[in-house]
Amino acid sequence: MELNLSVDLGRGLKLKNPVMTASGTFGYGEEFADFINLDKLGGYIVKGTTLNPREGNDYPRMAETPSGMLNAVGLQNKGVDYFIREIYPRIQRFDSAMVVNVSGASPDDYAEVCRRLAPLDGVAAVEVNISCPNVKQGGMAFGTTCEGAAAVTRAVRAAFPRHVIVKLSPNVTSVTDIALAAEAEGADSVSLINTLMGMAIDVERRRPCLSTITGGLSGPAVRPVAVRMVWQVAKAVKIPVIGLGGITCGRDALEFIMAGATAIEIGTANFIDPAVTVKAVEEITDYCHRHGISDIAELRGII
Amino acid sequence: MELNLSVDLGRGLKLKNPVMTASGTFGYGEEFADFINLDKLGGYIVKGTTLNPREGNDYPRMAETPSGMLNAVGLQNKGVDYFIREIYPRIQRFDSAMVVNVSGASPDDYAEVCRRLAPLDGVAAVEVNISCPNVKQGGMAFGTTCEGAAAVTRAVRAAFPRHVIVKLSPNVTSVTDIALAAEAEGADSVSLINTLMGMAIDVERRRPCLSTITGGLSGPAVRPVAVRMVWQVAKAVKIPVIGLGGITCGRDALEFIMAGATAIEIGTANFIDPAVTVKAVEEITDYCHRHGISDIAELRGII
Amino acid sequence: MKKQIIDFRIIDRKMLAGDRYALLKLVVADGSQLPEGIRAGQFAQVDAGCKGVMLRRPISINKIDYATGELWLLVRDAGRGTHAITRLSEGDMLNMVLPLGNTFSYPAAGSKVLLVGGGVGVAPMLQLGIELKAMGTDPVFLLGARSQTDLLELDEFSRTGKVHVTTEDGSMGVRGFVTDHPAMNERYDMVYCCGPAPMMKSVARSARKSGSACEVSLENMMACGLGACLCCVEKTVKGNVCVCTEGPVFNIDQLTWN
Amino acid sequence: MKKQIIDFRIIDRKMLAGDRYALLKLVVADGSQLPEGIRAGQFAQVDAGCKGVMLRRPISINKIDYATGELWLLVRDAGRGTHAITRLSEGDMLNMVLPLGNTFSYPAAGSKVLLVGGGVGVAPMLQLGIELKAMGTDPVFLLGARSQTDLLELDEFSRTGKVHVTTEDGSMGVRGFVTDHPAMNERYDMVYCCGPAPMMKSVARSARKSGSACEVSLENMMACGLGACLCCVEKTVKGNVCVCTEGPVFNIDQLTWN
Repeated sequence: MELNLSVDLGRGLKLKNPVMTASGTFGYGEEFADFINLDKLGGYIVKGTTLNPREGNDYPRMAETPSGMLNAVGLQNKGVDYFIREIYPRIQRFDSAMVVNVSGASPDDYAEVCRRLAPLDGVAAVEVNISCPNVKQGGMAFGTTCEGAAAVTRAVRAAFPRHVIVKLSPNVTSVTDIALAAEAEGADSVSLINTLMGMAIDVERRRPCLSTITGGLSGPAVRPVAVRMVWQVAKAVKIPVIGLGGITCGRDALEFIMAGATAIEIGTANFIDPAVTVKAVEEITDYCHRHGISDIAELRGII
Repeated sequence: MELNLSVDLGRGLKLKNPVMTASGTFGYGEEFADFINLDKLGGYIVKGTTLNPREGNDYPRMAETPSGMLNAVGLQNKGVDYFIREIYPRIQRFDSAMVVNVSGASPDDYAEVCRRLAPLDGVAAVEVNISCPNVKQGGMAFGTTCEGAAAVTRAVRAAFPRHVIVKLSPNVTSVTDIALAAEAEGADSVSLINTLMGMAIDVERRRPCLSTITGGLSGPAVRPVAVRMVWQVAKAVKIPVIGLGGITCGRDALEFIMAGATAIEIGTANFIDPAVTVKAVEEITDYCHRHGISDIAELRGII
Repeated sequence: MKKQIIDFRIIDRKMLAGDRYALLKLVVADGSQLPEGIRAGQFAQVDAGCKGVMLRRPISINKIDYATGELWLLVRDAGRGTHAITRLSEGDMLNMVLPLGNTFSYPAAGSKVLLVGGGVGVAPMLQLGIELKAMGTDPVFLLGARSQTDLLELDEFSRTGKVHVTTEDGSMGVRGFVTDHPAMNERYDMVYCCGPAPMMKSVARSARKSGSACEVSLENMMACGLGACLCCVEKTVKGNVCVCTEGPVFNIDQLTWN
Repeated sequence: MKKQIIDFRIIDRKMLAGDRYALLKLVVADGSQLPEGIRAGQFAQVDAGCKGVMLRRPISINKIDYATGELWLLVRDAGRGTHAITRLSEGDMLNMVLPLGNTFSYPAAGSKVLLVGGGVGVAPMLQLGIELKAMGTDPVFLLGARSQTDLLELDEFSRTGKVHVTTEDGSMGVRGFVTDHPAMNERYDMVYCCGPAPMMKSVARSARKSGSACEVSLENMMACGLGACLCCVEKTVKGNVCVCTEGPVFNIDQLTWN
């Protein structure tokens, strides 16, 4: 049976399959080229890019927790101009939708990064990170109020002509309210969840495991929270939802799709199995064959 | 060296050590009497009690997730009068502080349960559950707004003369605001975190794992979120904080204490090792001896 | 009977029916006695000890021999946890909480009884048959499986009592389900049954029709096994009750099955 | 050099220094060739495969023998993940991502070099010594440990070059730290060092004083090992860089150590 795994997220963002990579877990894609054929991915989201270069937070930035990890990278990157000049020319050859994750300290910051990316036809979409818990200014602050989410979305919408994904924070009472605020300001889709704010302590040394004390929790541990929020948001908004949070295989990806996600992102699992993304595509394909599914859309939002 | 593990939570709630059991994971204590000497616990919190008997939710109520579990019991219990008549006389013999967890559909409900418990001298404290995600009415609704938390705390405060613990939901943008609201209405302490709202899907059967679709996530998976929230709340309030969420051993308990908790509760881990609570007391004791600590208070809130 | 947390050591492991089941023979690791008074119907909460599994898995007692100190578990590879348990080797340790749950009821000596097992549900029927036989009641077993190769421990059952067999493909015994076997039509003092839920419901209907009393052993998912988590509940005429403490064995008159 | 995900099989395991270290000898499980061009300083990301451990653990190459197809890892039991790795048995599989990271630099043939290792930090020094010797440079090792019983693979090192030893308790060689050894006072074309951070910093200071070039191999905690997670960063004169891709070997002139 012919199987259609392609998904259309709107405003030109079409993926050959629903599997993308989560920002900050897949570098610029090249880091994984030894392990997988990147052309087999639906899309890849390159790491958080800011207007100016950022050195990020001090070491230690990482702690393993039960079925998860905390990180506090703090958006280390060389800035949007470096990306445009040095990285983009190298990675635009992949036959997979390129999405750039964008962060800023103010709506103007976000907009300026997007304005500079706009001329690059290879950038199919921007993913607007209004939910980074690891930077002092901006970041999560925009993601925890409807006003903040609306302000950033509005600024980006005016600056970028193609697909705009708004990435939502789970550290809120009502994620659907934030999603609706982003939708109202013209977001083409929302992705969720970013990391849960967490903390770990080295009790032998009596100090926090991270230099920043708190950091972002990701990995399989958070998957039940992520599936729940995707399910809630998909029921509330009309735009497509992109699901992420602890996906490690095709089965996990299908949880999000059944909860209402049109596409999914794989994050932390890339650290453990660098070939996990392509395997997930194969596992989704197998599932569809076993269950007589001819179009992945048949499984979307069935819960 | 003499070691003092006892903690005083105020208004008569003194524990011989900081280790308590979390409501809904330890029955009425008796279920664990084959495995441990309950007199060795700092305290035990008996399961959620409501004004009228409740049958709880339909089966299935449980799903295992990575380093965690979802539950949707829905406060199954035989009501406060049954507790007073049948259970209380049996369990008051334990030489360990007895705390009754209380739930309701309205502030009056909560208050009435507490009023009926008030004459029982053996009930050292009530833990007010304003954060149960598994019941339609009340429960979490009170725990996600400052007004709701304040209303229930005020009602309970007027009805119960001894120690009042308010148990907080982690499913909020600012847990410290809720904690401050409870403190302002006379809570003697706050306990956190209750479960994170989560969801899991059986993709082979294409249906939710729980009869209620969503449920409460507990277990080691949530510990980083719990430690972070305890740390935030302990910095914000003046009343004692009781920490819980994924504690499986003395080391985990010490994370919460160093983050600012005066006492801790062990929950899901009781399901895996029925003797975990007493082991945790021993492990905390060992730690203090190894580190030259003579009073557990020396470790409290050092982060 | 005091519940205990005990380390056992595997002294023998046999894979059955391809690799889908393991029969584990265990002794208490430190050489001490088995907990006294363990009976058919009860179960152990077994720590799979493997990556990705947190909760214990409930496994019913297949056989307990106080003379040799051996406890047998028949385990179906039905997921990550039970898979790991079936893949353990001789000499490996297995931590268990036991004995948990209630037991099957004993009939008067000489009663007419039928012990019906399907799939891994045959496990408690072996120990029950052994106990009944010792008490003067001849056990008659009715074992159902998809195919001859899926029938488990036939030698043990044959040693204990008369054995009827049904297979869905007719490769052994009567073709069909256990309820298609003529033995199901007779009236018994007690029909004991353990197996997949649809099978147990169908046996319960059949028992009602023939006027036989009937006890079934339920397999609801559980977390603690101690009556604390309230997750494994079954609707009964008394309301929701924990399968781990009020069960796993229920008289069908207590249940709300139709 | 292409990075690969490969299943290895353990063909030999020796516990060293009590039970605190394991020396694992591995071959590619399917019998195929080792990845080509693996060199001293590089490491593998090893899947501990045990309960409670999610991320891989970075373990440096102790020895690689293309003639026999053997790869050696020297593993210290330093936590749940490495504990499980040290407890594996002959015949067990180990999944690894390799080769990762950069290499030590090679000096001109006949250069004067000192290879300093402390604790499990001796691991990469063995392979480095073998490579240097093959290229015409005589390796001189300076190995430090708490006590004689903590010195690892002395036979292998002795077979490869001259060996100096320091022990903190004086039970073998010079009493004290590696920097207390007279060999540390000489000038070298290159001092290579791997060990605990305080030791490396002290060796770096000593090398500066004697006018020796110096390369150290860092052990920062990492998640991916591929330069994607940006967790294992070290502050350098170029800013924060990933130890897993720009390192683990750094010339001390690149670092911001004092």
